Amino acid sequence: MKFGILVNEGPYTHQASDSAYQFTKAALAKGHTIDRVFFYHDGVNNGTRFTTPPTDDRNLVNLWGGLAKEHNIDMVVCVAAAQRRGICDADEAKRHGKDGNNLADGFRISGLGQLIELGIQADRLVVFGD
Amino acid sequence: MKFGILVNEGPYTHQASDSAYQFTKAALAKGHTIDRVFFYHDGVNNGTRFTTPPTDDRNLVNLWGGLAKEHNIDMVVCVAAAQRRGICDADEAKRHGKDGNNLADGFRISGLGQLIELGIQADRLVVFGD
Amino acid sequence: MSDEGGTIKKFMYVNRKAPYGTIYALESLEVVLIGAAFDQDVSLAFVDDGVYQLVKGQNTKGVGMKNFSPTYNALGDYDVNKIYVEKESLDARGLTVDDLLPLKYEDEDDDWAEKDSICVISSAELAKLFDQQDVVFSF
Amino acid sequence: MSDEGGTIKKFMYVNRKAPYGTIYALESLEVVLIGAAFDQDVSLAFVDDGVYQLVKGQNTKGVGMKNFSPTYNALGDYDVNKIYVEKESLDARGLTVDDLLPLKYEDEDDDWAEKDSICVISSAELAKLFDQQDVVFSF
Amino acid sequence: MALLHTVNKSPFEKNALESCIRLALKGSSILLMEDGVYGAVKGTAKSSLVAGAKGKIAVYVLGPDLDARGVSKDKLIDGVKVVDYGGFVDLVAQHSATQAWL
Amino acid sequence: MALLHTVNKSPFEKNALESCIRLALKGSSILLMEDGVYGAVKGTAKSSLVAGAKGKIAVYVLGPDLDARGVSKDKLIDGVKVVDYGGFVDLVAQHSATQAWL
Repeated sequence: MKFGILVNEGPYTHQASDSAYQFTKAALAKGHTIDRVFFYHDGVNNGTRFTTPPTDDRNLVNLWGGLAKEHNIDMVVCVAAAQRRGICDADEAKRHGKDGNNLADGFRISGLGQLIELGIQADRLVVFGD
Repeated sequence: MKFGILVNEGPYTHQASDSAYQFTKAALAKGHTIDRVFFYHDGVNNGTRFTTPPTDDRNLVNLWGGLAKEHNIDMVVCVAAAQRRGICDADEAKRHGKDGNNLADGFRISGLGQLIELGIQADRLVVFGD
Repeated sequence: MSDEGGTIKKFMYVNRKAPYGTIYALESLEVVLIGAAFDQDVSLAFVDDGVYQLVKGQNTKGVGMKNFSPTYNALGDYDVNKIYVEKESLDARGLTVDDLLPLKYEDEDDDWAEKDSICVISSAELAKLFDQQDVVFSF
Repeated sequence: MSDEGGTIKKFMYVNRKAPYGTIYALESLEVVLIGAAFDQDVSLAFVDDGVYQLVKGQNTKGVGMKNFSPTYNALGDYDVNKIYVEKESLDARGLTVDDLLPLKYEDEDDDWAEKDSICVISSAELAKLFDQQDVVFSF
Repeated sequence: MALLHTVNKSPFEKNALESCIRLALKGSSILLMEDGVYGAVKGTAKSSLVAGAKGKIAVYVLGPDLDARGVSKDKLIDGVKVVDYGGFVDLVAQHSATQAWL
Repeated sequence: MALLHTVNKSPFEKNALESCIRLALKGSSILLMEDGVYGAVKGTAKSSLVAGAKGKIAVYVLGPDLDARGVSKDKLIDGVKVVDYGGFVDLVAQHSATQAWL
C-alpha cells in the first residue's frame, strides 16, 4: 500500500515526530511504500540542519534524512509554515534577503498543494500531531 | 518593580509569545523595568532571523528585537533548548561544526543559570507558555 | 489543477481547536483554500472548541494578531460549502447558529440561489459522515 | 554559585505534564538540576499528569527516546528533597506512592539518615504551600 | 499577599482551569487569558467552575483576548472583572507571585 | 470498511478521547498512543470512557508507549489489545481511513 505521512510538530517538543518516524520505518519493513512525508505547522522544524541534540539522545533530523535517502522518500517542508518559523533553503533565503539558510539534507521546500496531492494519491494518510 | 519574563513557546504557533510581548510593553509603559526575557523550550524559536511572516501579519522576531533595543532589555535564548531546535549564534555554530547561524539581533544565547538568576533578582516572574 | 485522471476523493477537514490561542485554526484554513483548487469532494467539520473559529464579531486589534475570520466568508466562492457544525459542541458552549458567521454560497444547480453553507448536525449524524471519508485531515 | 548576597527565595517547580508525549517534563528537570546550584529554598510539586513522571519501570527502548526517569533519583544528591505529590492526582489515576520511584536523600541534620523525598499531600495542603512561594516555575 | 493564577486554556479542551481552582487558596486571584477566556462565559457547560469559585477567588479576564474571540462582555459570569494588559501588569504587581497553569 | 481513530492525549488532561468516543461510529477502532495510553488503564477516574465504548468500538493500545511510561500490561482494561508499530501499520491498512484526534 502507498502511505502518506503528515507531521505537524517539531522534533523533541512533542512525540509526534518520533511516532511518525517509528510508524514510517515499520511500514517500510512491511513492504509498504511511503509516497511522501509532509511537514506542516511546527513540523517544519524537523528540517533544519542547525539542530544539535545532546550526544546521548536521538538526532531526529538525521534519522529522517537517513530514511529519506535509504528509501528514496520525498520529504516536503511546507513553504508557508517554514517562512513563519525560519526554515529556508538557498532559493528561499535569496528570495527573502536572508544571509543564510538551514534546510537539512533530504528535505525540500514546497507548497501545500503537495499535501493535497498526497491525500489524493496515497491509499492512506496518517496524521501525527499535538 | 523589576519583572522577569519567561517565554516557553515559539512565535505564531502559540499565543504565548504575543501575550508576553503585550505584557512586556504594558509593564514598560507603566514605568516598571524588565530585568530579562528568557526564552525556553520552543520559545527559542522567537530568536531566529530567518523568519519571514506574511507581510500583512506581525513580525514577532522583529518586535522583540526592537523592544530589546529601545529599552535595553536583556533577551536570553537558552542554549540547551536552542541546540535541540536548531537556533545558534556564530560561536555555537563554530563549536558544533555548523555552516551558518540564525540568531536574530537583540538576542543572546546563554545557560539556564540566567533563568534561575532572573527568578532570584526579579520582583516578579511571569511565565507564558502552552 | 487536478491531474489525477478523475480521481475524486472525499476530503474531511476536522477543526477542533479555538482560534488565536494556537495557529492550528489559521493554518488549517490555509490548507482548505489551497485544497479547493483540486476538485475533490470537500467537507469541513467544526467540533469541540473548533466551533469558536466561526463565532462572529472577532476583533484582534488589542492582541496585535491578524484577524483571519473574514476568510471563512470566502469559502463559498471556492465551492467549499459543506460546513458541518456539531450541535452538541454548540450547546455545551452556550452558542447557537446565530452566534456564527452567516456563511453563504451560490447554488449553481438551483438558479444561483444564495444558500447557507453551515449545517448544524448531531454527533450521531457527524459520526456517520466521518465514516464515509477517504481522507481525514486534522491539525 | 549564589552571588546574590544571601537572598534566599522560595522556588516552586510545578510539574503537571506526562513524560515523553511532550518535552516539558524533561526540560523542567534540567532547570531544577541547574537551579540546585543556586542555594535557594527549592520544592517540586507533581500534580495532574505530572505524577506520571515519577512512575517507576519506564522503558523507552521501543519508542527510541531517551529514558530520563533515572535522573529523578539524583535529585537527593543535589539537595532537592522536598518533592510533593498531590494525593488527589494519584487517586484519580489509580496510583499509590508504591508505583512511584523511591526517591531518597541523606539527611545532614539527622546523622545522615536516609529519608524519603516524596511527600504525598492533599490539594488543600498543596494550595497553602503554593501560596508561600516567591517564584513559581511552570513549563 | 496572595497568588495570581493565570489560566490560558479553554476549560472545554484542557483541565487547567479545574486544577487551578482546586489548588487556588481562598483570597487568591485568577486571570483568564488567551483561550482561557472561554471559562468566563455564562450559560456554558463549564460556567459552574468560575461561578462556584467566586466567593473564594477574585476572577479577572483579559479584555483584548475576549475581543479577539468575539466574546461580548455581557456574556460574562457576574462578578468577573475585565482588565487590559496594563491591568494584567497591575495584578502581577499586587500579588506576591504569579502561577501559570499551562 | 470503518475508520481507525488515533488518540495521543491523556484523558485526564484533554478532551480528545471523550470526543473521539462520542463521534466514533459503531464498528470503528481506536488506537491509544503516546500520552493517550493512560486511557487504557483500569481503575482510574477515566477508565469508564474506554470500558463503556468496548461493545461498540475495538480498542488498541501501542505497546512501546505503554513501556515508555511504565504502564504494565496487567493494568489494562479487559479486552484492550496491545500492538507494536507494525500492528499500528496493519490497523491503518485494514481500515478505510485514519482520523487523528489531536
